Amino acid sequence: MIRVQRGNFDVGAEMAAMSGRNIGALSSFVGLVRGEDGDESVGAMTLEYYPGMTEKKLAEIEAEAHKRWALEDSLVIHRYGRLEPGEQIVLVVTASSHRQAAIESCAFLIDWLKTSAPFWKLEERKNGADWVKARESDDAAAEKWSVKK
Amino acid sequence: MIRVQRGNFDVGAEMAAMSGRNIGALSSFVGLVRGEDGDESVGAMTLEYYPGMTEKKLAEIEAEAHKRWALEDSLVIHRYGRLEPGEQIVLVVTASSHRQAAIESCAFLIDWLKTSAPFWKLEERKNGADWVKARESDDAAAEKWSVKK
Amino acid sequence: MKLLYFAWLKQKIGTGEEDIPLPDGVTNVGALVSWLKAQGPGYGEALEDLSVIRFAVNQEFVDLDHALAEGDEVAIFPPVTGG
Amino acid sequence: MKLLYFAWLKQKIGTGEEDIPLPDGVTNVGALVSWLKAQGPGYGEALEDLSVIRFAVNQEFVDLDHALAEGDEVAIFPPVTGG
Repeated sequence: MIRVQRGNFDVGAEMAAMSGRNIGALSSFVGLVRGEDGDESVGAMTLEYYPGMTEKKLAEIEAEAHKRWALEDSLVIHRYGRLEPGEQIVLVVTASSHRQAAIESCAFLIDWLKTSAPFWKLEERKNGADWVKARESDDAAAEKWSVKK
Repeated sequence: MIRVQRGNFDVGAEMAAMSGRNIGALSSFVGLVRGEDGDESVGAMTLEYYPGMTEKKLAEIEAEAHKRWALEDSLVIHRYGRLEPGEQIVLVVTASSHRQAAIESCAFLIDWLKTSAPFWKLEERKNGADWVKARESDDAAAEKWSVKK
Repeated sequence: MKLLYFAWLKQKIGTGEEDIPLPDGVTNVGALVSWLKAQGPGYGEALEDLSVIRFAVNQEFVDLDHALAEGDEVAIFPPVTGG
Repeated sequence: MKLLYFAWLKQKIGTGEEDIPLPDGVTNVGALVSWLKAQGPGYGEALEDLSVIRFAVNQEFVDLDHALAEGDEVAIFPPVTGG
């Protein structure tokens, strides 16, 4: 399931709601707004998205994960809008009978989300707000899975 | 932190309790008792452990994870005793500034726990209860991290 | 057609969304960009460096030579940065 | 010394823990196993196939040639299966 939402999410409740006939392994990843980047302190960030296309692309990558791994269930929640340091941004949960499928598909989804999901980030720093540029190290993480961006 | 306990755990509460100066990534893994193994239905399992040595070995592998990755915090909870299908067995949570460290250390810890932690499993099946034998595919998963068993 | 702008493109152009008829002679995304650049200084500035701009038509990533039709939803944005 | 048995070894031997003085002439784990096998049919059956048995002394994995001393905690168990 895919959700793009303004509000926060409850990780424990979402993991408990995963359903499947024979779940032996649940992997999750939560991304949070950091308060520091290297030595520099950073403030809130604002996430902009493309309503319609963002959900569509998220659903496509979730379907791809189900094609690659034997998953019982999966969930992606991504927030948008202004988020303060410490706030939750994104949640991925994958459920499978076996741990490798759960672990690998969770890593696959979060690598894609962190690099290729249609979001744009405005970071507030000491000298003002700046739109974050796409990073090459993140591209490399996505390429490891051979996913078309 | 390491806990070997009889009772259940609350994944959401444990993840929320992770503390760190600059957590940007939280990875978790929950292992549950499966109700089926291939085509065969399985019943409860009983986990036996070695009080003292089990905690010591878990603490050693947690320390090894902190040596290999820049982690802000980590948690391993492992239950013992008789557990029914659907019940939670084990929880790993890792917290880091960056997602690769959180994801990789979580996979490292769970691969080790599932193969090399001092636990013994008694599985209840149709024809009685049997002690589970160590599996070679699990050994391969641990070897990938080059950890001495 | 519907035009959508995101992130700093939206800020420079001054709007996130506009509806226009498909301009005469505009047959693909590249031609639309050339046409837009002449619509005002904000457009010119926003669309100056195409190496940092990506396009989607009807919610699929496309290149500059992608053909356009009346009724298309065209989105113009920086490379996505993920969440 | 304290002896601990786990899993099916505990079931076959019939106890999970016993305290015994270090037997005369027993200087290492292998010698202890030979001595234990003579203590009754449960021990003999449990310790028959050493390829499926592991040892820990004072909570560290050891081999059969590991030296023993009075006061050691010796644990005998099947290969661990993890959680």
